[in-house]
Amino acid sequence: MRSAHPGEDALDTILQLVLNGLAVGCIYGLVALGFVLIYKATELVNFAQGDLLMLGAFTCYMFVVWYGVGYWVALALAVALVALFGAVLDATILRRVIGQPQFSVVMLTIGLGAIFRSFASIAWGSEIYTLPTPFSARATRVAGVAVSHEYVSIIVGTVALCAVLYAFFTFTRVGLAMQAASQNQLAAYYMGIPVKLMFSLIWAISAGVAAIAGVLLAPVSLIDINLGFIGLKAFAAAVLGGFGSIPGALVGGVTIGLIELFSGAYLPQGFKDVAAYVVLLVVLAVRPQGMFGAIVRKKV
Amino acid sequence: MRFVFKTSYAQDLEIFRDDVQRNWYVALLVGLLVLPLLIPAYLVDVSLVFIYGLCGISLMVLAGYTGLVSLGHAAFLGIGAYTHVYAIHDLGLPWVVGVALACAVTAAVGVLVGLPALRMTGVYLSIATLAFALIIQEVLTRWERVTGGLKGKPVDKPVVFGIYLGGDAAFYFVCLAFLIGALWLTGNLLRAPTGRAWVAIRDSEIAAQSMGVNLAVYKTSAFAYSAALMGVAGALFAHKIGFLAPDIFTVLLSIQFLLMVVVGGLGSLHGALFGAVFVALLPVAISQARDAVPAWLSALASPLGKDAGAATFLAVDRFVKKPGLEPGLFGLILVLFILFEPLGIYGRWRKIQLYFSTFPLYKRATFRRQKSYMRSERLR
Amino acid sequence: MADPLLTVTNLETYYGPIMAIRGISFVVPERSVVTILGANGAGKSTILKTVSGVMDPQKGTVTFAGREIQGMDPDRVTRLGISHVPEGREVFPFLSVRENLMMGAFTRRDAAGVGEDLELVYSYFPVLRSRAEQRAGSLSGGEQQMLAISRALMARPRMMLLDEPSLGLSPRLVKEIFEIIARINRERGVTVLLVEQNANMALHIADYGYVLEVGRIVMEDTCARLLEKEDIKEFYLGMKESGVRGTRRWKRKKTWR
Amino acid sequence: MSLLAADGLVMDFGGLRAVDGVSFEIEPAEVFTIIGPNGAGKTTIFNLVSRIYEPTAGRLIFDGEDITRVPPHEIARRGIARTFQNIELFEHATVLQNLLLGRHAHKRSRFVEELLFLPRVRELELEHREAVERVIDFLDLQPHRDSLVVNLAYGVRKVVEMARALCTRPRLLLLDEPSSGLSVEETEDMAFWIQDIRTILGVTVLMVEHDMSLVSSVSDRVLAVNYGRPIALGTAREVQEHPDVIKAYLGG
Repeated sequence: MRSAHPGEDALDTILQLVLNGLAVGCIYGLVALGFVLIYKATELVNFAQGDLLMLGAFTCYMFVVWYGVGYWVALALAVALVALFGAVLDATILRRVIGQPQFSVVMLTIGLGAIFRSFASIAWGSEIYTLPTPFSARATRVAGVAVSHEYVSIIVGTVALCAVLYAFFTFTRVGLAMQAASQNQLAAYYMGIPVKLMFSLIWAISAGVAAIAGVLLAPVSLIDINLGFIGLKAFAAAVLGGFGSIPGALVGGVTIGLIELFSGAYLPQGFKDVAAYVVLLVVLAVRPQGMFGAIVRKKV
Repeated sequence: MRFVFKTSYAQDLEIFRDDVQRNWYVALLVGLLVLPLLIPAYLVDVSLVFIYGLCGISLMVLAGYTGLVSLGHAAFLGIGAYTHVYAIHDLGLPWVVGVALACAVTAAVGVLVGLPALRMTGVYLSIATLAFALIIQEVLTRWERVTGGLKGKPVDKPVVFGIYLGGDAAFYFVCLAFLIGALWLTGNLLRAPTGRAWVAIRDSEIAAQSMGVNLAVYKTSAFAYSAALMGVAGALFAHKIGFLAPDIFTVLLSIQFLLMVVVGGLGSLHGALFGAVFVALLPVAISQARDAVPAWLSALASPLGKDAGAATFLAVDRFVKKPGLEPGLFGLILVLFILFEPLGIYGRWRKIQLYFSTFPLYKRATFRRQKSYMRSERLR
Repeated sequence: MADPLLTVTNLETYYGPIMAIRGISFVVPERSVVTILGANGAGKSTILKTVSGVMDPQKGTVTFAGREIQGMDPDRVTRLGISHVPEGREVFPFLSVRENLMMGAFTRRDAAGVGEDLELVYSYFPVLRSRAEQRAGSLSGGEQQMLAISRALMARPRMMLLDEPSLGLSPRLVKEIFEIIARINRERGVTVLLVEQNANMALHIADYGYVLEVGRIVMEDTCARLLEKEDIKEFYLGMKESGVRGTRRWKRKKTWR
Repeated sequence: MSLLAADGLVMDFGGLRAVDGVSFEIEPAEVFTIIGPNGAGKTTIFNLVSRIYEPTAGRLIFDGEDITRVPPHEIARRGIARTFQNIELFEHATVLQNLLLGRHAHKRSRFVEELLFLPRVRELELEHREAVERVIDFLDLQPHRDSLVVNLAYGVRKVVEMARALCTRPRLLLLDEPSSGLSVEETEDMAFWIQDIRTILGVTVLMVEHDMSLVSSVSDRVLAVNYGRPIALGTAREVQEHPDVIKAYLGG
């Protein structure tokens, strides 16, 4: 199809880039959301988040391809399993290090991530898999832009999930209690908040979100054991948005996604992978707390 | 328990606590000097321990003493390595000048990273250094004229003042000399006002500031000093591996350096060295074990039946040869350390020392962990 | 004396290798106010922390309403009806004042009662009402203290453990806070275990007092009688015979040592 | 000439005015106390003087020089030291290490000299050490010199923090609630220390305090504030008898 005006082509390209950028950005946002949830509730930075995502994607793949389970059931199963795994992880390991310096805990999650990757490579090998979904290879043309259903599923899923979680944290009793437990564990105990249960719950939710992100990402990217390295970009997204802010994670993710696609299209080769980080550094130099983060000074 | 009876304030300024401690270190040095005669086959590995020791000190200054956790230290190592190699190969400068340049350039980059990092804390700083490292890795890949890009860059053996120092033993002594030098310099800084200011920043920025510590100056100087050490380590590292490529200096290497600091024991130079020994020698131990473990297990299993031995051997052998195993093992060790010995190897070492020096009065309770409760660190 | 609500026997608690309390026994009768006096580092806060489950005792038992609670997780202890107001304003800094108060009522299900209690604490401390939507971290030290006490009240506890409620408060607020403590004890029958530096106030509202020195109880009596003792007067009330200590810097030895 | 003059200090936090036009002058070698209800802005005034906060308006003159825009780390060098309400010591360091940091404002050695630990650095370190030892003697901290701060009782920590401030050899010492959390006995000791600091060392003291017995026994002048505004200034007795102070602060 040829356009009547050359300008329209450029516009279509830009629109297409925006759409794709939004979709990629939403994935980053989802992973970032996982970081933010854990951080909000326990003030830990979970470097294993990307690897949980990888586990989620593999689990779903296993159900769909090996056992022939339907996509939606497999999705639910994968999310449930990974969420359960997150809770168990908290109950057995992470809970024991709470109260130790943040640095040690960060290192702990890095160690866990390495173990997960190692486990995945032993269990599933180093091949690359493709997850078939109901959205696969379908697209609708809207005003000259190919709207892939996969991308739509990603965007809709992400926005809905963010809204639900935001409401949960801001308006429900349990959500508030989680925030309380992160801000002052001792006082939370004094209020009768079952802090340990809260932490397991948040790990379950966050691992579940990672699994959803993994399943949504799987058709776009491919599944292999290094899928988790998307976590590095998601870090940039979370920090850009301001660690600890749920809308911040989404906005940060979308920003990174758009920057990445546009720099890939219009800048020389090599910029695609680093543009996001350059922007991150620039933003942090101006606003060290990220776009939506708040710095509260310690009272002295 | 040995108590040191002090008669002068000057005694508190010495690097060694007393003569006994100094003599132990002299003994250790003598041991290291004769080591090449004892295990000539492993000298290359021990040289790597020394180089990693430099990296450990570097990260210990920044993360352990100043409280600034960097996830991008491999980038400094890379910058040091490439600068050195570019200087001695492409520019034809003398070896010593190459090392000095590596040191100076990384220190300058350290200042550049340190400046925007001044206002950041905690996670933000770590992620910013991570971003920096990823950018540097891309630069190393793309700046082919200097770095050779993805094709890489071969590195000659070191020749210092016309003397060939590429032999295993010679290189071993070069690395040892640099390590001792770095330890001395760092020890000096840590017993001087600068070191105190660093530690103060780690413990309470606001109190440090009210005592007259200029946060900007000291955070930047910590970054610069740490980077400079990394630069020197990079120069030696280049010779150790003999070939530079951008994918050596990855985030995973940065994480290995952090692993060193944690496993060794945060907040002490001893810890940095213990960690270096651990991280540099663990792969050696793992590869030895890879060969040995299947045979042991099959020997154990063989009484069970005729084929049990052979079957076990094959199964175990296949398992240990899986490529993904080693990082997982590293991860497992890291997890176990943080769970059971958060003070690291050095912490364990101190406990053992205390046990024997107070024998038989050692109380288990001395190091028992109380229930501890986290409070938001966002209010710093 | 009424039945004991809280009984502590032979309690020993360590901070790492240091024995902070060394075999302490005491009882708190139902509906009474009991105070523990003692210098800094005597282990007063440790006693409260051990009772509320924040620290585990090495030895000894804590019995609350007929149940042994030593070593229990602190949230379960709170659910049994013990509300602990810790020393040093442990508020949730990023939650608003109102949300902090609602967290106090976390264990309760009766929305109407919670609403009533919210109004009640606002009437005790009107400043909290005017700051209801501010982040608790932005309150001044004294305001955070008021918030911490109010938050504990929101749980409608059977027993309150108060750790230095008057710390850092203006003289007027100190009076008010002690009046409030007396009121909740009188009107709602809340049992109070009070640890205070301000011995003068504590002894006037409490029924019974214990004096703690270096982890041991060295004296116990009704507050009326404690107020008459020479050592208490000199070391805890600062009442000197016509300002003796105003000029002298040596201290008389305490007679219980 | 007054040592410190605050001229029309104003401090806004978001929409809230915490300090609203406070002016006062502190004469050399006097003990000047600020009292007031909780949340009246006392600690904010402190943080303004020690330059942790940027004032919205107003000026600070210290010893004839305008310090309104001087960076916070420079304050110690000029001769102002402070303690904190909730004690900001380096908890995992010994008392001695804490006090040595107090000498940081007098650091004269350069980075390179320290790197090589030249004899000059050694001499300077010994000087610092002696200055610290004098403070240790002055405040009777000898038994605690090598103890970790975490292991010290609260009362001792208060004294250590004061000692660290004294190590900067200040001309103006800011004490934020020196008696809070102390027993009656320790508060009396604290009163003696403050008197000694004033009379023996000749250091001017500005303090915020709630314990009226301590306030009356050591203060030369007292300023009462409420809602960020001064309501009374005078001797401790005069201020305590002021009807507004009784109403807002002391209670009937």
